[in-house]
Amino acid sequence: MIDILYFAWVRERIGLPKERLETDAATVAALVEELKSREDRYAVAFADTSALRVALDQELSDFSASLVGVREVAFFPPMTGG
Amino acid sequence: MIDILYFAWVRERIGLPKERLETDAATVAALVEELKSREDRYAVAFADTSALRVALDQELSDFSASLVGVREVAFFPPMTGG
Amino acid sequence: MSVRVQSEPFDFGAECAGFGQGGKNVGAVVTFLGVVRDDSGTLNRMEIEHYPGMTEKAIAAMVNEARNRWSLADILVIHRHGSLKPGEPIMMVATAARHRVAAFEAAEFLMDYLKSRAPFWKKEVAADGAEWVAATDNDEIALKRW
Amino acid sequence: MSVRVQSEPFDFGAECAGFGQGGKNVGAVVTFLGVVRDDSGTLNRMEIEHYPGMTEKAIAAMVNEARNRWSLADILVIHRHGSLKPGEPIMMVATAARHRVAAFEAAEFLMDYLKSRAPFWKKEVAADGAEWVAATDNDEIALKRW
Repeated sequence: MIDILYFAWVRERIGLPKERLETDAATVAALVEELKSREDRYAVAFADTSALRVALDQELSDFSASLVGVREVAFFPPMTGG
Repeated sequence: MIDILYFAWVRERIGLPKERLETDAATVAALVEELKSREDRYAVAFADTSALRVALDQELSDFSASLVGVREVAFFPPMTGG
Repeated sequence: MSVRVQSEPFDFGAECAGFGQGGKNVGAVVTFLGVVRDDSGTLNRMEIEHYPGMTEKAIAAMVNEARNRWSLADILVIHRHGSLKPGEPIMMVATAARHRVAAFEAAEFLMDYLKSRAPFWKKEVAADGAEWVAATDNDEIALKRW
Repeated sequence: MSVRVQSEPFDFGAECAGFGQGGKNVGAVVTFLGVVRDDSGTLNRMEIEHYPGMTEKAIAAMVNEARNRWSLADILVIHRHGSLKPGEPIMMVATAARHRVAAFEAAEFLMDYLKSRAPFWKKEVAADGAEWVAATDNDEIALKRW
């Protein structure tokens, strides 16, 4: 089981802030493909992953990273703090 | 008549903050030579003019500048504000 | 060293008042305050979303990196989330050091990193609609300085 | 825009409290505070001499130059002269702008120029003697950035 979090317009497009998933995806990219195949709203949110960032267990990572041992994946647009 | 002001260690070496002088010196450098010839304390204060700065009528200038029309000359070490 | 992530307002003057001024070896304090702008004059509010947990970790990592790079007597970072009105303080950074260059550089370093590596997202809500603030290329370029 | 040259202390927190935060287009405020350091632990006081008349003119010229180079909503410069104790505020600069880069650059520009182009001279008076603070090569090098 893996927790998936969405922030900012990713959250708005998918329509929820968080979900828990059983997945066999080995990488972030594979997880994204799995999500896109589920419903249109995921396909829209993940249409251009170059516009997205991903964090694994609250550390910035990238889409080629492995999900082995990861408990929390977060997807969001580039940050705009400060 | 010209007002001459001294600041920081230039003032301390010469022993006064300000004096008024009648001079025919055409340039700052000529004025410095005239002062140095007056007394040892001036010679000591002006021994190394590369360590000094000069302002003419409250604007930074240099030792080759003309004194024509100048009412106030100030000598001081490099500034250390801030 | 202090990091606060909060929805409550903070008092910039009060935070500046005593910051970093206790020690004998502090010669320079730099503070930065970020404020909600209203360029168009139509902004109703700014909503700041964040990633609880990761936010605190990410800022702590930046603060540690700043302490490694510069000799700093003190650091303060405050960043708000939630709903903010035009003119309200969003966040602040303060640094204290012996010399001005370290205090300035550390403050700018923290700002550049907070801007694009701390998980905050700003949404501008105006009378005619809401829009997520987009990150700019300059935000990434700013990081290359460090 | 405000420039004050004074012997009286000033209250850094109070000066920061409302600075630059009135306008709709201010997104960034940077402040710098300079404090009397006591590295050796033997400093009795710092005496700051200045050139009345020229000081105000020189600072006004720097402030005007900063306004020409950056789009600034407000600038504040306060510089003290006279006798100061360790830990006391010497001077401060504050800048307000739309964006952080302008606010930071203008504050650093003003600091670099105040350091070596405003007619102030610092003397450190310790138990074992008094010494004029020497300008450093770095002070002049800092100006080349602008």
